[in-house]
Order: sequence, then structure tokens, then C-alpha cells
Amino acid sequence: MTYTAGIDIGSTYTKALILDEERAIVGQSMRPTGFKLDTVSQTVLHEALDRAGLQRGDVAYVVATGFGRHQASDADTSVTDLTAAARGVTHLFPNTRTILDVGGQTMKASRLENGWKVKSFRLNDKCAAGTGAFLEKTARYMGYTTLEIGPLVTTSKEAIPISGVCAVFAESEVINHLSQGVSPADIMHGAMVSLVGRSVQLMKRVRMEPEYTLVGGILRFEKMKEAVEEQIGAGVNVPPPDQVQFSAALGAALLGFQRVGHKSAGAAPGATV
Amino acid sequence: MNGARDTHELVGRGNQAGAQLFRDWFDELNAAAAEDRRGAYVFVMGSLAELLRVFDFPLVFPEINSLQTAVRRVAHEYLNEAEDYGYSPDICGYVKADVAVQLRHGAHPMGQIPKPALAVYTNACNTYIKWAEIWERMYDIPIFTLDVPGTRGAGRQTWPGHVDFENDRRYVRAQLGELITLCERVSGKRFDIDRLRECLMHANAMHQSWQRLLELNRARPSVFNALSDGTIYLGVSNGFRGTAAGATYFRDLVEEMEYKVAHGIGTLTEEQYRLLFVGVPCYPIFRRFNELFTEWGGTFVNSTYLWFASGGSNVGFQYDLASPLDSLAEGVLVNVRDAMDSMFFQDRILAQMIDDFSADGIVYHPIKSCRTVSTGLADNRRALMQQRDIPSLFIESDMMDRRVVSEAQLKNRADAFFEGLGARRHQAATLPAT
Amino acid sequence: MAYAAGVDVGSTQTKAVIIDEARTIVARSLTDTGANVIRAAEQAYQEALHAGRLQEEEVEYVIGTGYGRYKVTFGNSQVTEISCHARGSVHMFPKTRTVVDMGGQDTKAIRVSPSGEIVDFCMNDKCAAGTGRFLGAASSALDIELGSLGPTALRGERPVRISTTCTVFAESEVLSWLGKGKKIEDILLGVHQSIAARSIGLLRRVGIEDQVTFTGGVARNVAMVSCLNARLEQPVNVSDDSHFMGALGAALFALDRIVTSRSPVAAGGAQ
Amino acid sequence: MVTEPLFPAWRDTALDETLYECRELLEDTGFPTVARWRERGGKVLGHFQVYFPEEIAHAAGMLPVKLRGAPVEPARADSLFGSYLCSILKTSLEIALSNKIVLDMFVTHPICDAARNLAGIWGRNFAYPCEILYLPQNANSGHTTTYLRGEYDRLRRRIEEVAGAAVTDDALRASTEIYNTNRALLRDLYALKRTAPWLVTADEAYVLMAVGSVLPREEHNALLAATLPRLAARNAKPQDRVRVVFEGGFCEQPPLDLIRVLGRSCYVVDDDFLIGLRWLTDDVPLDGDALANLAEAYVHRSSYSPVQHDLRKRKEDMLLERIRASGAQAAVVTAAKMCEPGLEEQVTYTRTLDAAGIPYFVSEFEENMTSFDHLEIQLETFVENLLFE
Repeated sequence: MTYTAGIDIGSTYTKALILDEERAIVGQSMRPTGFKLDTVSQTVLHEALDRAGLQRGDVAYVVATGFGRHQASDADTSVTDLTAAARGVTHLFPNTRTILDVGGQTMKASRLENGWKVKSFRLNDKCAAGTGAFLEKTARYMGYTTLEIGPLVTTSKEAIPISGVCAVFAESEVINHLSQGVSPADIMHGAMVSLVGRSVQLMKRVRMEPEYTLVGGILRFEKMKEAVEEQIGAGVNVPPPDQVQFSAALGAALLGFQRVGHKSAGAAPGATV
Repeated sequence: MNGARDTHELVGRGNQAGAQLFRDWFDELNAAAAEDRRGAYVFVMGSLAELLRVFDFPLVFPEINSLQTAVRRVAHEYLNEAEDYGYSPDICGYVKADVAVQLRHGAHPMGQIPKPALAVYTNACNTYIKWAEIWERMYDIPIFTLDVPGTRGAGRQTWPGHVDFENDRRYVRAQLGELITLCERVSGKRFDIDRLRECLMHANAMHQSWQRLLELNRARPSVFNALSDGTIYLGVSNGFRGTAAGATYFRDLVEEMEYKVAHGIGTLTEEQYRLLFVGVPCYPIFRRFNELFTEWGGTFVNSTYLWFASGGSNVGFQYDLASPLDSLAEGVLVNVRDAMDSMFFQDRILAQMIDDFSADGIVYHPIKSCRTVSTGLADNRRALMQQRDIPSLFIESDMMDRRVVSEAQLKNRADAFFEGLGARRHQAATLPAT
Repeated sequence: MAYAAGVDVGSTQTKAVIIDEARTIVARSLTDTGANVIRAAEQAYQEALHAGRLQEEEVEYVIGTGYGRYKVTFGNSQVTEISCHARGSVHMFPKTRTVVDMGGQDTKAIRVSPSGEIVDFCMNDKCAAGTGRFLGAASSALDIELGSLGPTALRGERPVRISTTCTVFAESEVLSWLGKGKKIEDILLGVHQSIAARSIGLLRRVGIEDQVTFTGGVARNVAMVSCLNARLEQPVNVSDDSHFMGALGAALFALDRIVTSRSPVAAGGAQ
Repeated sequence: MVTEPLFPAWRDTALDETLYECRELLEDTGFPTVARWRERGGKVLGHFQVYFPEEIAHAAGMLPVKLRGAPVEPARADSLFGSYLCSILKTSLEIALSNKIVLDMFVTHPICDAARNLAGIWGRNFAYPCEILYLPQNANSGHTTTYLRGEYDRLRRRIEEVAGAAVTDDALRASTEIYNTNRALLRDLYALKRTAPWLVTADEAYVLMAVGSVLPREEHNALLAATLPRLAARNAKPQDRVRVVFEGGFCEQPPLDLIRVLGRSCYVVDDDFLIGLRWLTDDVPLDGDALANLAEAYVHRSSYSPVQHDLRKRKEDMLLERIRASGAQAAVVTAAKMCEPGLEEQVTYTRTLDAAGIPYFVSEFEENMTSFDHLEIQLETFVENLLFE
């Protein structure tokens, strides 16, 4: 039996996932990234192995992805999370043509062609406006936790737009709204709408086509999916809750099989057990 | 002669008539669009209206169309549309709003904008050129750069007769000839030099009045607000340069202002501080921006905007009707050069303005959209502060993009500015003069 | 004995200061601004009254300052924090001619006259890049409390160059430097230096005149003080009450009003 | 004429050392060659990007220096500008304000609104002559070259005042010949990038060209003449890499590390780095009116950039031609942050490349950037999706 592993070292969380030949997930694990990137990547990999009841030697190929991809000493090769996510997402939703990935600090849109190949992609500029951080800051500022954002927004009557570009300056706008008696729910809703606005703009910049799939930390906020659907006027796919944060790791593991394939042209190590 | 009746008739006439002319102008544009008569796309710094009218092109000022979207508080819709199309948030908001207007097939808050038959522009703003290239690609129309070499170095302007001025004049004159050929081809009309003479005559009248108008605001109290009222006058001066209507409007405007001067009728009930404005207005919150100053008794007595956005009319250049084309070449050189200089060799101009208009303070308003008017303002300010002991306020926002216009911050700084002006005045009053 | 008070409602914290006729601080208080601005102002003021064992009626005049100055509903009038920081600084350090205030979301550079009036001022416009908030982001990224950022940074020897100016991205840049194996103290020193550099840019804009007084919450950060000193090639004044400077200035203005109302003649008397 | 070389370090060294020395010189923000020139009593004319007719200054015995910014913190310059501005303008002024480079004359051009305004700013901060060379923005008038000839003559007179020496036609011809040689050598360097990119990495080629901005042409010629054959003689094997054209380096320069990152995963077979050095695309005639010849070459036999307007050269067509001529498979379309002309061009570029079915990726850079994660992830994704099957 051949196994591959994908390790996704993201800015906030690091995830590992192990696949068997049937492309079935036999083990996965996740931990906060912290700043010892190689250590955390090894830890999650071994946790995933334990859950799968496997040894390191059972895994034929390891692909690392995410911003720390070059730090993972365990990896045979690395790919970017755009490539990995494209691979993972098309495994879950084969008809995906456009992926929107909104994380804590980055926002990525990509358009795919012939299967999982990334035809065109855009990242948000080096300014935090329009990333998850923008929502979290606004929430934290009004004294709510990240988890409360979703429920809070559902109680909103109307979205009060936050026009500012700078996530920090947005606070002074929030003060003004609050002191004018605007409800936190409506402000939060407004923040979300403007965030979604920026996401959709990024998707338009890659000339988006259906089907659309939404991934990334932003999915922690319910309502986000609806908000996106509302603005693009079409339905979007969302990975099942237990895989929502693993789509890049999954993609990495899948790509691993492609490399194993390359190897086994000759006598492939690990191709037999 | 009844003063009260004159007051009733005269005061405010310019603003009403101006608004009316502005509407008429856009009605014509709408009509042209409806009949698919294509326009000449031109710009405020060197519009060449004097020449283009000879060929009966409807004149379209995309800059003015764009700022109207901001004044009417829909600019963000247009900006987003252009950014979705691929234009960066960091480029000129005027360009982006216009791109969106074009993508909407001319749909604009003030009606329908005609498509371009050609675009004529100077290098007074290099973005004009990039902008025209966009239309060239969208419509495959002829675009014409009238290249106007400006001042080469601070205080080193040359004048007719000087070898370098004449080299520039020959260049501009030759281009005018080529422009005329192009206009004949596009419009199917022969060039009529007598009609040009007529347009130049009206332009002369307007230039004269414009210069006089600016002088009149040296009066205390000042008779118009360079920011709020001035912008209306600018609209007319651009839309009606070279026409009888334009000439008449400014003659009447001068009459109104002379009357106000004579009767000491100012713009504010109490004029506390006389301010100079440097840059382009903050159109997304146009009225509110002005109030930030008027509510403290501050009024804008002059602005660099009234100089460069009038294409240099402030110079009062008089065309020589005996040799229209040579003189037009000279006029374009002198006016456009002055418009440009009022941006990058500005400290000298401002020092003069401070004296002529007995200004109490200067408000610098650099904007995200426009490198032309914003690059170097901080250094201009530094240099001026070294020459003159005059308070100044430096606030950065935009003329189109409300995302970078924070009213809370603007107010905070305007308040602090006036607190400083107040304290300064208080001191001058209490400390023994030395 | 008459008392005057100043309440400085900032974007993150609200401060109140009460002074007596001798211009000595008799009470100060500090509270988080949070969502309810009006309540924050009242709370800070009440705590100050309590700390000074004073009744409301003993305080003749209250001035609100800061972003929420119009929310100081019990105040008699408002003055911008720019004027207040200038006034407070000159009171504390009479030779002050330049003030740099690092607050939550903006940095102010102010040039003042000998009597404490604003001659010129500048603030960061575009965004919160390079403001004190940058430090907050760094501290959460490195999971070091704000208080010990400075001391840690001071141990830095080879400061990294921080290119990201976005406050929020500071976090990821700091992490990526860690990823590249840089020492925490070197990263932090880099962060402090980049903030200091931006503040100097603002100071140059108004013109740096001796002496420079450093106010605002960040002024308590030893590393920031030493970075500024190094860049200015002269020591900046820092008061233990640096973060109360705005409220103090407001209180001083309030006292002026009291004096003025008593004897109009004295009004002119420059302090 | 100064005879002793300003930059002897590379002579009689192995190829890698030569390249190392060039890199050191290029990254030295103390501009040692310029300093040495002045120590020997020479005068320096600094000109801002993109193109400047250096022949005229050279013929006057001055050292023309191409100001191309520097990876420095614009501590002083920042306070003279607003927030929304490219970096090269600030850092170019910064190196002058901090006396890292001392000039006797500064010239800028109306390439963009910000650069044109630089003349005013520079002039207010320095005593020496600071002015604008009005290169024509209407390349399509029948009178353009005549005008430009007159403008070059004005420049000649100004330079003569500063240099205190006459600029004779013979001197101009001699200088033109030296610059012709230089342009020919640079064409050879780029031919090597095209035909055998594995022999010279993107950053090596860049460094060899870019040192020309701070060297007398005679020395740059000697350097190139000695180095090109040694590059060609390297025994390196071709690798399976994507051939790309880099577009967006006409004014502000990306950090050398960025170019290296690029070169790690692609072959950069053509680009517009410092295009001003290669603006004239073939030899300028030596007979006849020297100024007229230079003017004629600028208008009629020249490259392209987003900041020169010429109805005969639609930028998107020129880009396609550059890609075709260099046999590139893909394009890297970048712009410096806040560079208005560059950013405006991106829209046309990308739409044209889409239509032509040429893969590309779009990015922004800043000369001051120190972390390339943002670029690397895009570059790697781009390459992965071209190579993976």
C-alpha cells in the first residue's frame, strides 16, 4: 500500500494529511503554527501518522505547501498553496473553475483550466484591508470574539459600510458609528460586506467563471458564504467542515501521488509493501 | 439707482447663471450622444477649445465628468467598476471613473456622454496621454498629443524672441498645423480662420475677465470663495472658452464682484481668516470640506486650482487676431506652461499670492489620485515656510476616492489649524509689537 | 481653590487629569475606551474625581480632547489633542519646541511656540503604517507583552529591515523573519527602528527644533526612546505622565478659561 | 579626460570575481566611482530615468550618471513628499540629500508627472543647476526631430556653462562612437540571454549592464568586451526552465535579490531593465550634424516604454514583439508600486496576453522590499502550473 502526505504550513495553523492509494484520508492533524516552522511541521506529520497507525517509512512521498513550505525538512518537494488548493478543491468539487481563499492576512483568487491547473491568479496587495484580520480587528475592537462574529451578523438589520482602506483607521470610523448609536451587529455586517466586496473584486480580476469554491480561514464566519453568493449572484461550494482547513494539505498529498507515479516509472521506492 | 434692488439682482447671479450654463452644456452633450454625434475629448490644462470649436465638435471634458460622479456621491461605483476591469487602486480616480463611464456606454449621472471622435490633449499632465491611449484602444480613434514644452527650471522662463522660446513655438505651431489637418479629416469640415479669430476674440475677453475676477478677490472682505464658488466659475471657463456665452458670463461676473467690492459684501457674515488653497478640491465631501473652514470664519480667497485648472487663463493672455495661429501657439505655450509651473515651481507663485491677497494661512491638499499636483507639495510648503512666517495646514486625501477621505481626521486637523491661528492672533494682539 | 480637568478620549484609551490653580496634577485616571465612548469619558472623569477626593462642583471647567472629544458630554468645551499635547509638553518641559506623539493609530509631529501654541503640525495620512500600533501587532505575533518589547529590543545587535509598513502585516513579516532564523531581539529592534524612521520623517516635515518632547503611550517604551535619540542625535524629553499629556494640556486650557472668566485683563497674559 | 580607471577592481580577475566586484560596485550606495571622479576634479551630471543623451555630457568631459534610486531608507526625502509616490523618486533624492552622491548638475524629464516635478524639488534643495530636458511627448509630428535637435542644443549650452568647456561637433562624434560601441556590446549581452540563457543568470546579466550607470562608457566597454567572451565560454548545461520576458523595469529597479529569485525558476530571455541604456536600438551615424543624429535616433530608432508616447509603437504590440523575438513562453508583467504609467499599462498588457494565449503573471515590486514571499509564491505557482503535467 502506498501512502502520501501533505503538510500545509499556514501563517496561523499547520496541517498534515495522509492519503492511501484510493485517495482516502487515513489520518490528519492540525496545530497552531507558532514560529518554529520545521518543528511544527514534523509534529503534525507524526500525529497524522499515529492516527493512521503508520510509520514515517510507510509514506512514499511528502509534499509541503503554505508560506512555510521551504522550512519543512520532511518534504520531498514543495508547491505553493495556490497550486495545492487548486488540486485539493478540484478533488472535492471537480467542476470548480474559480477559487477564493481568504485567510487571516492574505486573500487569493485563482481561475483554473483543464482540471486543476491554475490559469490565472491574484493576491491582495501588501495592505491588510480586506483580509480576515480586518473583520477580527473590528470585532475585537467592539469587544466580540472571532467566534461571535457569525451569530452577531445574523442579527443585523442593515449593513453600515466601512469605507476606509486601512484596517486600523477603520477603528476611528467604528468609533464614529458606535457613538452615533449604530448597533455593533450592523457595523460588523458592514465590515463583512466590504470584505466580501474586496474578495469579489479580486475574483473579477482573474475573470471568474463558475463553479466557485470558497476556502480558507474566513469560512469560520458563517454568513460569509451567503454574503459572497449574494454579491456574485451565484452559489458557491464550501468544503465539508472537517476538511475546510485541509484542502491545501489534501491537494499537496494528491500531487504527491503524481510524483510517486513519476518515480515508479523505474522500481519505485515505497510503491510496494 | 437702487442699491437694494441691484444687490437683489446682482449678488449670487454668477452662481445661478453658472449652474444654468453648466446644465445647458450637458443638455447639449446628451443631445449629441442621442444623435451619436461624436465629441472631441479634451482636458482643462490646454483644451484647445478655441481651435476645436471651429470644427463644431461637441467638447467633452472627461475630468469634469469624473469629478461630477464624486460630487454626486456615486464615484465609488465607477471606481470599483474600473478596478474590476483591472485598473489599480493607486492610479488617478478621474481616469478610472471615465473608464467606467465608457464601459457603461456613456451612462453618467448627468445624462449620456458622447463617444469620442478624437482626443486632443497636452502633456500638461502626462496622465492625459496614458488616458488617451485607453480610448485609442477602446475605440480605435485618432488621438493627438499637443506637446507643450514647459519651464525648464525655476525662474528660467523664456519669452518671445529668445532662441529657446522660438524653438518651442515653432514646435507647437507645427503641431497645430497637423492638428488642423486631423480635425478637417475627422470632422469633414474645412478649417475657417475667421471662425478661429472669433473664438480667439471671445477667449481674449474671458482671459481678461478671469484675471480681473481674481484681482477683485483681494478685497476685504473677499467677494467669492475660491474653493466653492470658484469651482463653478472653472466649470464655465472650461466649457465655454471661445464662446460669446462664456465671454458674457465672465463680463457679468466681474460686474457682480465689482458691485460686491464697492458695497463690502463678503462671502461670510464675518471673515476671520483669509486662506489660500493649494491642490484639487476634495469632491467626495465637497461642501463639508469647505465647511470645515468656513465654520471657523475661514474663507478661501484664491487657489492654485483657479490657475492651473483654468488652463492658465489667470495670465490674461491676449491673442493677436492679426496672426491667429502663431499667436495661438504662443498663447498655448504661455498658458499651459503657467498651469504646469503653478504646480512644480509653486513656492514663488504662492509667496506672491500671500502678499496680493493678504492671506492668513495656506491649506495644502495633496491627493492620492494626482501626482501632477501633489508631488513635491510637502517640499513646496517647506520652502515657503522658510521664506514666509505663515501658518499652513497639510492634509492628504483624494478628489475621487472616498476610501481615503476620513472626515473625522480632516476635521481634527482643521480644528487644530484654527486653534493655532487663533492663538497666534491672540498673541499678536497681546504681546507688545516690536 | 478651583480645579480644572481635561479628558482625552483616544481610540484605544481614555485619560482624565485634574489640576489645581497652581497647575499641579492632583488626580489622573486611565480606562479603555471600548465601544461606549460616552461612558468611557464619564468613567475616566469619575475615577479621577474619586482619586483626587473631589466633588464635581469643585471642578469649574472641563475640556474634552482626542477623537472622542465631542463625546465628553459633561465637558464645557473641546480642544484637539494636537493643541493639548503641545500645551502639555511645554508645561512639563518649558524648552520644548517640537513634540512627537505616538498614539494608537496616528503619530503626530508638532512644532510649538515658547508659550505652547501650535506653529505647525503633521500626522500620518495614508494609513496606520509605522504607528505605535505596529508594536501591538509585533507583540502578539511574538507573544511578548507590550511592556517587555522595549527591553527585549534593546538587546538587539543586528536589526532586521522591516519593509512591510502595514501594521497588520507586521505580524506575518515578523513571523517570516523568525522563519529565517533571526533573533527575536534583532527583529524587534528592526520594528522599533522602522517606526522611529517614519516618525522622524514626520518631524522633519514640521522642522525639528530643540528640544524634542516625546509623548503618548509609546513614550514609555525604552527602545523607542533610544531609537529616536539615536536618529535625532539628541535626547528627547520623556515624562512619566507622557500618556496623560493630552489630558493635561486640556486641563491647562480649562484653567485658562477659568482665569479669563475671572479677570479679562489677565486673559492676554502669556503663560 | 581622466585616464586612470575609476573601477579597476575587476581587472585580471576570474569571471566570478569580476561579477562579484560589479555587484559590489552596483550595491555600494556610496557611489565610489562617482566620488573618485570628483576627487580627480571631474564634474558630474546626474540624470533621472529613463533616457538621457549622455553623449552631450560626455563630450563636455563630464561624467553622466544615471540616477536609478537605491535600496536606502529615504529618511530625509520622505518628509518632502506625500504618501502616494513610487520609491525611486524618494531614494534618488535621498542619496543626494545625504551626500552619498554629489552632482554638479541635475536633469530630469517629463516621463511622468512625479518625475517632472522632481526638477522643482531638486532645485529648491541644491544650489547647482537642476532642470528638465523636454524630450518630446509627440513623437509623430513632422517637426519633432527638429524641435529635439533645438532642445539638445539648449542642453549643450547649459552643459557648457557647467562644464566650463565647449562641446564641439568633433567631440560629440567621438563620444557617439564610444556610446555606439557600448550599445552594441549590450546588444551582444542580450543576444546571449536569448540564445544561451544558461550561460548568464538574470542577475549577472543585470549587474553587468547596470554598472554602466555609474561608469565612464570607456570603462564599461572594456568590462563588457572582456567579460562577454568569458560568459560564452562557460560550460553550463541548459536546464528545463520556463523562458520569460520581464516587463516593468524601465524606471524603478527591482531589488537584485528579486531578480535572482526570478532567475532561480525561469530564464529571463529579455526584459526592459534600465531600458534607457539600450534606448537607441542601433548605431547613431557619425557623419553630419551630431545633435541631429542623436535626436533622429531618439525619435525613430528607439525602444519603447510606458512613458514614451508614439502612435507607431502601441506598447502591447511591442511587448508581443519582444516575447516573439526572444522566443519566450511567458511574461512576467510587473510595475513598481505607485508607478502610475506602469500600472496603467498592465491592463492592456494582460488583456493582450490573454488574447494571444501567452501565460503571464502580474505583480508589483518596490526597490526597497526585503521579503519576497509574496513574489515567490506567485512565481512558483506560475512555474508549477507551466511545468507540472
